[in-house]
Amino acid sequence: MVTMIDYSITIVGAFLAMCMFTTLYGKSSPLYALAEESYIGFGTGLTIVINAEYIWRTGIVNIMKGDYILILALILGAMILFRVHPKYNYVARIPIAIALGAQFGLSLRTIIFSGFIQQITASIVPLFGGDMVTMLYRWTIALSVIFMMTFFFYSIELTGPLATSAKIGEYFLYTAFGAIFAQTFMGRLGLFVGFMQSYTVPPWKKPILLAAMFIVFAIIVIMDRTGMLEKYTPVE
Amino acid sequence: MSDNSLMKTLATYDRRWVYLVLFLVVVGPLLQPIGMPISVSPDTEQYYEAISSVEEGDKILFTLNTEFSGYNEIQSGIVATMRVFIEHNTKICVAVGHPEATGIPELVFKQLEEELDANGYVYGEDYVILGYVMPNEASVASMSQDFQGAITQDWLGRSIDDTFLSEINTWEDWDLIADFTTGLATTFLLNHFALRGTPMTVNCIGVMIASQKPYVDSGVYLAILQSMRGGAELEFLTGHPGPGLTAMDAFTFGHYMLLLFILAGNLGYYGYTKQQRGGR
Amino acid sequence: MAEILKNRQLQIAVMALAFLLVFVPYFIEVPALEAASTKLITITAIVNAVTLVLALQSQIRRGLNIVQRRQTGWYFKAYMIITMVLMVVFAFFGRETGPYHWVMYAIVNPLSSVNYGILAFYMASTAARAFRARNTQAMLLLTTGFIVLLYQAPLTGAYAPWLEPIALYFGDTFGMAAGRMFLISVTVGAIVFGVRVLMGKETSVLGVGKEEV
Amino acid sequence: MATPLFQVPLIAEGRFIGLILDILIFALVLYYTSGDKKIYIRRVAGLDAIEEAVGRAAEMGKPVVASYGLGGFTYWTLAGLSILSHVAGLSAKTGTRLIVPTGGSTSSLIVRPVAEEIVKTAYTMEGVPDQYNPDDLPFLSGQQYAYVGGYVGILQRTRPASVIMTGSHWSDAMNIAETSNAVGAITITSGAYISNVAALACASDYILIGEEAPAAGAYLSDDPSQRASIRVQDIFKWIALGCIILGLVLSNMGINIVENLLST
Repeated sequence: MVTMIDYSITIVGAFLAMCMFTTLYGKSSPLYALAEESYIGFGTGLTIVINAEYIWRTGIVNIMKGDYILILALILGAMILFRVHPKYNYVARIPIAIALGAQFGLSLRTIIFSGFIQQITASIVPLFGGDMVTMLYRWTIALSVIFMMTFFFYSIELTGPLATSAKIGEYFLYTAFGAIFAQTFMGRLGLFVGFMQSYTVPPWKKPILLAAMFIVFAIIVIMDRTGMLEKYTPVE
Repeated sequence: MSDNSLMKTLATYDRRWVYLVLFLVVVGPLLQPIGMPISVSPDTEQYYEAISSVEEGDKILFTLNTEFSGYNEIQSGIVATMRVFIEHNTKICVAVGHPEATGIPELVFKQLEEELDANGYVYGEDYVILGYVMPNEASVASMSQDFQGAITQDWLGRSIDDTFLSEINTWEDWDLIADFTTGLATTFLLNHFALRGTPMTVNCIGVMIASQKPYVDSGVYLAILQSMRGGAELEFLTGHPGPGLTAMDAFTFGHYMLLLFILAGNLGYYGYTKQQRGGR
Repeated sequence: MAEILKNRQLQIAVMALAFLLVFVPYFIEVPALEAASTKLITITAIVNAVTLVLALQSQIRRGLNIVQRRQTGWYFKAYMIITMVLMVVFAFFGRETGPYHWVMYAIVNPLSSVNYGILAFYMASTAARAFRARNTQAMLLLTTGFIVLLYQAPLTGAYAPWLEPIALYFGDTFGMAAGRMFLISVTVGAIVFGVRVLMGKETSVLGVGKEEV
Repeated sequence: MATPLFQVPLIAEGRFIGLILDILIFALVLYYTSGDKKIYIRRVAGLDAIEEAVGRAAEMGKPVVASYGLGGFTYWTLAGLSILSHVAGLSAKTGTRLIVPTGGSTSSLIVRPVAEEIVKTAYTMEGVPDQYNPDDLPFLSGQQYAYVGGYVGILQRTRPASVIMTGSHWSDAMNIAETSNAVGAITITSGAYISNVAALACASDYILIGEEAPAAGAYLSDDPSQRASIRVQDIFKWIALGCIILGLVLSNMGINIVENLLST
């Protein structure tokens, strides 16, 4: 049973989505501005809701339960608001320093393992034995890692064998870029196809999609031809 | 049109043509599917084997680690996998790893109403939806060690005491984790469940394949389903054509179109640009 | 008081202390330290959430400036501010149903999906423009890119299964190696950079270049 | 599977070598920044491009758009801020309008005041504090794709001469790079993850691959400490290379000492 709410969601969604797609036309337009500001407006609203809820649930509720150390969070939060005060803005530096230090500690404590040690151990594999394909794979990976690494030395002049190695590394890198680009394209195409499909399945949505496409495209072309695009597009 | 002006066109055409053609080749087949043949990759066969070896009464943790945009890409895999689980009469617990995803279970079960009825599924007895319970690593860790301590309610605030979830205590009590992901809490599930020994399968978006595949090779995951294409192949294997298969025409056309544009661009480059620059 | 708070050394000391409180318990197992570090992380998360007020102040001020000046398209900014307020109001009526739910499905989800899915277009036009055999590097990129793209089209898979091992080879070897190398070099860079900030060498980050400007 | 060689009391299992490596980095940075050591830095192609890009904008009388990403205080964000500081200085000097889109995620909220301070300071240092306009650092919500929508809109409306996009941009980077290219701006980007880098390498005029972005800062400034950090990074790459080669040779001879040591 398709309700009025389903219809309204599909109609508004399809129309705004097509407005957003008008960015591909290469010129900004009032329709794009409508979609953009809708998203920024509601998106900011969403950010407010999520953050307020977080402060309430993690901060206030726990303070009321007796976790008084969290009052410090509110004090620091209040201090950071001094940022906008022309005279006392230096008060905000302390909470920023604390946040910076803590977030840094959090990100730096694990990356030496996941990004360095584990990557080295994963590179150490048996190079002999197993079938031909496995061996080909392993040799290619091992050699690629080694050659690519030399391409990323910055503080020595690359001459002699090192220069050759760096050159080979660069070639390997571009070979990799081709494959990665293609994989990424498939992923993005999947997102686009999947999104369009959410407006073709179930079939009652198809006419709405077609209508939205046609109307938005027509408006853009007409506005462009008549010079209205420049006139009504917001200036920054 | 002389040879040179054709080459010039190929070298310097407006990029909006690419946009327009891509839009049309994707939307066309979606509106009017053709049903071109596809092949099933070994990865998908392995995945199908893994999910269809579940038995009646097995307890399955079905995790949706995706935002809404990612759901569009992997929904065929989600629905097809869920159908297999329902047909095997398993107990299913759905948990999500993003606030946006709380609306997704509703969409999935809506598409499977027939199967739910046919197998006599009752909410609470046979399946439970938990909602946004995996915001960070700490929460996933506690789910794996003390499920009853970490989770007390379903997504609408009803107690889970009278459901099959009351039998779950640690990571050992799950028979399978089926993860559907754009990233998010998958690493946490990996650390706290799969690496300890809970069987786990993954269906990820295209961009994640490169980073997730090594875990299948090392035996941490039972199997991996790749992006929308894997979903389509799974639909084919389960014999329930759905959105994934319909999308494959658009997928094929999208790829071929890009290949044609690349070829045209290179023709233009050699036939025009390079000559203009004096063969530099 | 003011002089103390303005002191740059104090700032660096506070930052280093916060850093150590989070960093050290990961390596040295002392439960009390671990608890303190978790608490500090929670506190910074709350402080971060409060910072939203600053961003909002700036966003609303900018919007109102445009509205007041009656700049072309000012009504869009007015609309933006109204939708922002509306969303907050909607949240009070519950989130599983009602207007909040409607906005999520009719506006936020489609628009987020468009901006994500539109990447397919950008990737396509980039490839059409940049995949040109200008030199050896570009030639290699073009070749592997072409092969993998060809393989990924489902129809090709059905008629040319021999392409599969070749395409997989490129992705699973060179692609994997590049990812690994990238990770190693980035990791070291990140740690070195962190050390520099903690030593107070990275003057740009704490906000003020020269003292008390 | 690798087994740890030994267990150090008090230190969590399997984390000893990591701690040692971290301490080693700290010590090396300290060593190279003390005293007056001349360190050679290889020229990175994208570097001068930044000055050129701002110069071009000044000539054309068009704005520069620069962004530092949408992450929290991560490595990428800091590298982005460091480049932003340089760009802001150049813009102030040449009287070019600088637009810095901000926001994009909840965790980036705390970065925003720092970015404001950086830009403001740069203008003050060049003696033109009155040219600093806080409205040119628009906040585009805490949602990634709303931020991108706004960013793309700004690019299309202002048609800047140059776009310098560094820091932690994720999948949104391609929206920005390709739109920027379409509006005819010089596009300088830096990639924070590998799927992005491949695409950005094709889409931008100049790309700072991986840690080239922070290396850019080192090259542009004559700051000895920045050069020192590049040297330390190279040393660690040598360590990684050495471990991989040694490990490959030894483990294929049946000796697993390198893996075991690393897992200690």
